[in-house]
Amino acid sequence: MTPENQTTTSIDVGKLIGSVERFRNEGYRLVQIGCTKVGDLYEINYSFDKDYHFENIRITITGDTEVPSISGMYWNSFIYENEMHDLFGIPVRGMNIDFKGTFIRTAVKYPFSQPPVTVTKGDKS
Amino acid sequence: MIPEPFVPVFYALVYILVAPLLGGLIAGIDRKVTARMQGRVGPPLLQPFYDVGKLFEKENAVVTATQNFYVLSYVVFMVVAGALFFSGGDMLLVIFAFTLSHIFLVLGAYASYSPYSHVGAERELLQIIAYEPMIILTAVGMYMVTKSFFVSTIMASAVPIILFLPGIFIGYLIVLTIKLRKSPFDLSTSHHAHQEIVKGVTTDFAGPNLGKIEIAHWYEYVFLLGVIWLFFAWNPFIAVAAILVAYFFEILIDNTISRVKWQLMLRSAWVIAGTLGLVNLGVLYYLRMVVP
Amino acid sequence: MSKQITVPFGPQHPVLPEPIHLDLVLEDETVVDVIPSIGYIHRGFEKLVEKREFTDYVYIAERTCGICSFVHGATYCQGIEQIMKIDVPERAQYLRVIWSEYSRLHSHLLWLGLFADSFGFENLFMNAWKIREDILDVMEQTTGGRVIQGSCKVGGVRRDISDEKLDAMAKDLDRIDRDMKELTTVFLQDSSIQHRLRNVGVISRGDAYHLGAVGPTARGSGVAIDTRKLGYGAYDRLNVQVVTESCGDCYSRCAVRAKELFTSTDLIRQAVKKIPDGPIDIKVTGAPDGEYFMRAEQPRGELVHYLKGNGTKFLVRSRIRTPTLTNIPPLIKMLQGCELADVPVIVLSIDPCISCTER
Amino acid sequence: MAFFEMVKTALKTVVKRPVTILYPAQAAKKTPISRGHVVFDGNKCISCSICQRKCPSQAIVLNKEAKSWQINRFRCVVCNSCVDICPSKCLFMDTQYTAPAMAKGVDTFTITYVKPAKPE
Amino acid sequence: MQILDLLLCLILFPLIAALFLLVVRRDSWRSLIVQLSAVAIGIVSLMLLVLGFDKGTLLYTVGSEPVSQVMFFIEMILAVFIVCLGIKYRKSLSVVLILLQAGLLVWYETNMAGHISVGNNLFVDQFSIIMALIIGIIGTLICVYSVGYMETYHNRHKEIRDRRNIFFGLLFIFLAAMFGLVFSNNLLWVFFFWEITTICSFLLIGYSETEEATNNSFLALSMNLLGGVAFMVAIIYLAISDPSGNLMDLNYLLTTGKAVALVPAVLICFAGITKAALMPFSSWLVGAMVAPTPVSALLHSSTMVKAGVYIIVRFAPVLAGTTEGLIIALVGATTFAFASFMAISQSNAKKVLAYSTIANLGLIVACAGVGTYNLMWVAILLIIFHAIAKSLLFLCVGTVENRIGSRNIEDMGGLIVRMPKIAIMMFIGMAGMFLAPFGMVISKWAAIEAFITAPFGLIFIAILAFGGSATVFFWSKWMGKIISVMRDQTVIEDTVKKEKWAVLYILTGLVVVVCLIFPLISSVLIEPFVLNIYGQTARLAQANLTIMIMMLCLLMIMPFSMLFYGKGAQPPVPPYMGGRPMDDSMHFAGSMGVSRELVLSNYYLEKTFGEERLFMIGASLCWGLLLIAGIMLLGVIL
Amino acid sequence: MTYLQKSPWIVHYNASSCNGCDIEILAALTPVFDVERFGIINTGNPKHADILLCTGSVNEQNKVPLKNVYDQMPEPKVVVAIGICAATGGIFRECYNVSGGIDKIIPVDVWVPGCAARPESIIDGVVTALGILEQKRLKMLQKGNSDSTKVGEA
Repeated sequence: MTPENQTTTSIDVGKLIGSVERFRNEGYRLVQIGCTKVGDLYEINYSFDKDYHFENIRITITGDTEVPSISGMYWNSFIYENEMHDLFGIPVRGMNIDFKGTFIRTAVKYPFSQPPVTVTKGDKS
Repeated sequence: MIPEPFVPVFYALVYILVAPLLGGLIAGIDRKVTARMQGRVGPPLLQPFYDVGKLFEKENAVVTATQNFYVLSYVVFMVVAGALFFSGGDMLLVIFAFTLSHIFLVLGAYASYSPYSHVGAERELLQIIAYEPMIILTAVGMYMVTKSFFVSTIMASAVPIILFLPGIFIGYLIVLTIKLRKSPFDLSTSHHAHQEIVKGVTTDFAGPNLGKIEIAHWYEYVFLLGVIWLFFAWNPFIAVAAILVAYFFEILIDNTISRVKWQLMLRSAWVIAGTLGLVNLGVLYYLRMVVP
Repeated sequence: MSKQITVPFGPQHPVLPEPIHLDLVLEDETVVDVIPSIGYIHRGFEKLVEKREFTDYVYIAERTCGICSFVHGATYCQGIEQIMKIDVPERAQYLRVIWSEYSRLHSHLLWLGLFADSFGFENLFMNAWKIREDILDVMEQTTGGRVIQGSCKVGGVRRDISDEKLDAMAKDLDRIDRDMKELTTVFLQDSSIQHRLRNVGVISRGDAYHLGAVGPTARGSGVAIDTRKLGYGAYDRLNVQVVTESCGDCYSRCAVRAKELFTSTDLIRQAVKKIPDGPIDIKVTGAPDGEYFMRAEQPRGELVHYLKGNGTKFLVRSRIRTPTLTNIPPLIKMLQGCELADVPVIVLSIDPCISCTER
Repeated sequence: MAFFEMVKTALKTVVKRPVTILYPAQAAKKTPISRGHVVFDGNKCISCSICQRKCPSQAIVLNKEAKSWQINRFRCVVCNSCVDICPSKCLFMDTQYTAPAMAKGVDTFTITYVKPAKPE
Repeated sequence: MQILDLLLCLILFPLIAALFLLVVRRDSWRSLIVQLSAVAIGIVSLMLLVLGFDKGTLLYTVGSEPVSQVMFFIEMILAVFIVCLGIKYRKSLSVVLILLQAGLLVWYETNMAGHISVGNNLFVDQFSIIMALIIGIIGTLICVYSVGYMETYHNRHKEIRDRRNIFFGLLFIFLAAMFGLVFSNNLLWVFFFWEITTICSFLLIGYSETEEATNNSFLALSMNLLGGVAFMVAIIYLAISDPSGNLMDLNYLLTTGKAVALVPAVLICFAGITKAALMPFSSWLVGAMVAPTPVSALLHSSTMVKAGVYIIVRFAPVLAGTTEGLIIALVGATTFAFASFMAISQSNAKKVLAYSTIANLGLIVACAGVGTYNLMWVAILLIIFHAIAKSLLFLCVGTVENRIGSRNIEDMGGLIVRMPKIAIMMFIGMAGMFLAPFGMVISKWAAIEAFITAPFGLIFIAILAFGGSATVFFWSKWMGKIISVMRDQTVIEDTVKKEKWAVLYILTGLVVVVCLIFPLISSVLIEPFVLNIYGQTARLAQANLTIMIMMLCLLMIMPFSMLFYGKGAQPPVPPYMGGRPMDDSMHFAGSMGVSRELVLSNYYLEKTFGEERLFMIGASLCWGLLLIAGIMLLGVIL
Repeated sequence: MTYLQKSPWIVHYNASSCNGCDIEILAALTPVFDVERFGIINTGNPKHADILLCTGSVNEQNKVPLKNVYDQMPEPKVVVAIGICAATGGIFRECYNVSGGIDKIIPVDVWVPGCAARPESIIDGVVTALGILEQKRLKMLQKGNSDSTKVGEA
């Protein structure tokens, strides 16, 4: 099995739109937007692909930083951005379709911004 | 044996009593054959009776109490239509009573003010307008051959009607598919899980009301197959065989065609069946009227 | 008052075994507006990585979805193996391919059946599922499970298939091929089906690509994305044929899947021919430290498992981006202006798997 | 384009025997390695509780003091993990699936393993 | 009392009432006058029935010269009036047509009228009696209803000038003209009354004085004037053919040979087609729906448009068996089918009623055009049943409109909860229009049985079958709308006035009763009339009648089953909403966390049954047919 | 044996299951298992159904629809929980969005274990449910009778 060549470029939030625009112009498709909580910071990965060429850009932000939506370039990004908002509580600005927190309704608010949940639910029998 | 004026009444009574049994049995055979076509064992032969028995054991949950009235009217007028037919009444009157009963079913669906029933009702109406002209043309065709709209006269006719009305017969089979609620025309409701609009017209009927609808269907089956009989009335054996073949054909169609959309249904029933019927009648008309 | 009808489509609706939720606004039978909503199956198990050792998480990854269970397990394992630089034995890689392709057969047959049902062709549904049982039998005979196989683990596979069994499987495929041929002919040829599928839910090549369509949804529009071409597992040693269709309608998507059935059986035959002898797993020591985006081709398209470890037994993050999630935006585009009767057909044409999507 | 592509198949199926397995009159489909339910052999269990730790759905509770081994079959995902991991091979997978029940319960087994006396 | 006195009374009494109404401005007086005159006219029409039903055709001589002079004078004044209005509103077409018509009239008066004198200016037969009953009972009921309606109307529409004195005056003048029209034996008189109805209709359509109303009124005027011109040409043709003027005697014209009557028959039928708003002239009737609803009920469904078909039915024996007749019948049949189809795409209740009216008028003309004895019988049946059911529906819609402020069918959802009594009346009215065993279906049935033996009947049966099924569609979906049970509604029909209720009750009763006693009506009025003309007549088979009456009784018993279900039943459950909960205010949990309102509307299938497209097709077909008829006519004349 | 037991119609609701049990329910309808032998029809409409087959661990958003579907079924009705997720939440028990078992929302009559539950197992479960269905019917009849006598007295 040959491992895939994956590059990840870290950039500043301010440069996000510009970088995404470049990908869009070069004809990349948006593979995913994913968020990871590392310590107190959040890493957001924007993954793009063109002809099996996989590119990542990453922004690292604090939980209350507002992230601009890339739905201007990629119409389908709303699905990831809403998810990011509902699971991590990251505010996203200017989504084309904004579910306003009803995309995924969870019992715990912003579950992925919480520390590991320790309560064990289910029957005790 | 029976005094002359009571013969029609006798036939009507026989229909009222026997038709549900026969209809249920037909439905049972239908399900069995369908299952075999799908490589399954299928339900017991008497399953439709179990189903209806079950439905009457259930709670009568209604969205509005007026549903009861519409469903009852549906059954009653379906019985009236069938009884009129089998007692030898006027075909056109039978057709009007038949339409009346269906309108009640549609109204029952409308009454519940639910999206799925509503869409089902609209589609049922589309089906009604699709099949009605063809059924009227069938009656007209019968008239042109036998010079009577009365089922009793048509029944007694020694003429092999089918030979004069092949186009009408095929057209009738097309609309029969609509009426038997079989694919490709099972738009408004169907027996199995209906993928587009849940159960369409019957979505919001439950328990005994649904059971009544089912019984009305049985009455309807017998009536509709009775019309096939008329085409072959001169020979009862051929008539029975024709009904069996036609019904098997309907089951086969049901199993080998996808559901169509309403536009195509309307087109099939109006353009294809209508043209078949009209051309047939036109030729007949020409032969009878113009060439004496 | 406008002549509109609001139809609450789902969460409970007979067309799909899964809860999907659409608000349809109709004018007559034409859909003028469709507003989707998801979240009925969101369990949030990605967060369980914080509590399960990375070797045990595979049991959860497998249960992401009951249809493509094996692919999820395998993708997860491969991702971990990439981070940890584990060299998985050849035989295990081939076995993973074989099971993946059986999964694809099972998934596509299941889909063909459901799809047939969505346009009211019950007999075809029954037939497709009848053939699918043969595939499931093979699955059960080789892994012990019908739908949740559980035969993948980090570092290899948990079960071997004997060579005799492999030969028997390959031989059996001929019969299955024949049955599938009969089945797919109906899908591809029957005019009543064409009436329901042609020019329904059309999405252009450009839209499909830019809206992020993957898998058969993209390939139906002529976008030749097939992650198997990346050559993960043993795919780099097999000849993977990418099936594409150009129309971008439901028929094309159906055709892609119907034809992929045969590429799958072909791949299985190739793998059976090439599979080497040897061990099926390797002992895993240590813990993953690093991250990787593992991409694999699920029956529904490109699947991405993002895994990030920090050197402990517990991963920091597992994120599963499933093909259905990324196929939802194209779906929304497809549904605009269709007819009510087409809604189930179009929704099913992307082969939605909501439980994957929402995790 | 063709009409009635399905007719041939449908008619063929009518005359053929149905493929249905008449369960429960006929036996269920099963293979020798089908995962049905976990069987516990109390005679072999060395109370190491690895199975409990490795169970992904925490269906197994082993109590060393009470010498009991409990499995909640309504939690067990029959993943075979415990069977694979068991060092004393006291667990194995039966092919018969757990029967439906009207109440959820826990199956408790006693551990009867006696540590063999050290040969001295 | 002599029958002649009754006739004169029927013509003159409304005229006198009209004069009073024009002057009186107090509501209570007006109401009183309207109600008293209604009762009086009703009684006199019934007396006419009692005295005249068994007399066959009676001819009466009334001093012709002075009356004719007066009529000519009035017509000239009206022409000047129209010309003025036409210039004021810049409607050149109307001006041209009225000038043309007036010119023809003047030319006729100066060149021919001198040696023409018709002895028997008035006549009465069973058909006239039927028409008189429709005018005298249904027409006056509508007038009574109008009093209350117009009061509410003006309360709701403050912007419209209150000219109720003129309104009621016109209504009664119109009644007088209608009576005159059905009793006149002198074609010139018929023409005079014909013109009066046209102008009444014109003025009443324009009542609200809005731009739309004015435009539509002129549209109606132009089209009717076109018919008037044709009528005038027919008169002149007759005058030229027989300078003695014997042919002006309608009864004489109809009973003498076809040869001479055919040309005027076709011309007058053309006039009838314009008046009955058949295609291609249907647009004026649809446009006329801007008028206050009682006007639509009175003029544009139950009486005035019936004048158009009345005259065609009169000429049916002349048309029977001719190609021209067949063409006119085809125009009617085409109109029936296309108007029925177009009604499917309409959501405006009055437009649906308008199209349904056009369709049924088309059907009547189809029957009359083919003109065999049994079709004549059917045509008259249709006239009766349609007048009753349709006026009931119009009045119901009017009442509903005044309560809910909309005439859109989509706003009538849940009417059964909000206005239960009106909803049930509408239900019965609609059932009367398309369900067995009510009147219209009886007629359609009879039509099928009659067409089947008629020449080229197959074409008409096919059109009837397809058009008829469209009728089922648009009526049922409307019916479904009003009977759907919505939960959050309150009853709002308490404010409806007593006299309005009375009118509605009577009309509802009539729908049912006329259906029950129609065998009687048929045997007393229609069959003798048809027998008199053709020497044979049609009737439904006795067995069928029994069954139909049984069905009707069954239908009336069925609602009592509701009582049985009422007690001990569980409370209703919410409808199936795909697993989403719905609250009592008809809102359900929608996407994006919003609460969405459940909205249901009917199908209108605009793409298939769209008004514009179908009108284009239907109108071109009918123009084509009329053109052929015109060419054939020229052939006959030359 | 009443009609109720000969004609149990089912409705299936997926309350956040992984699909495994759901496709096995569907598989039970297909030729190899063919539950229509027992008169079972998948109605897809709670108003027509007698048995609710429920799968999945019930997440936050599914509680209301599940309850709604259950409420819309006319009496007598039974609930069969399919799969271990439906019983206890199974492997997802600890997830933040999972309620853990159908019985947290609606009363359950029969539990069918398995991950995924096999079609045979589902058939067994439905057959078990039939007995309960009959009991419930009798109970309903008794209640109905007592209700009607009350009405009579009043």
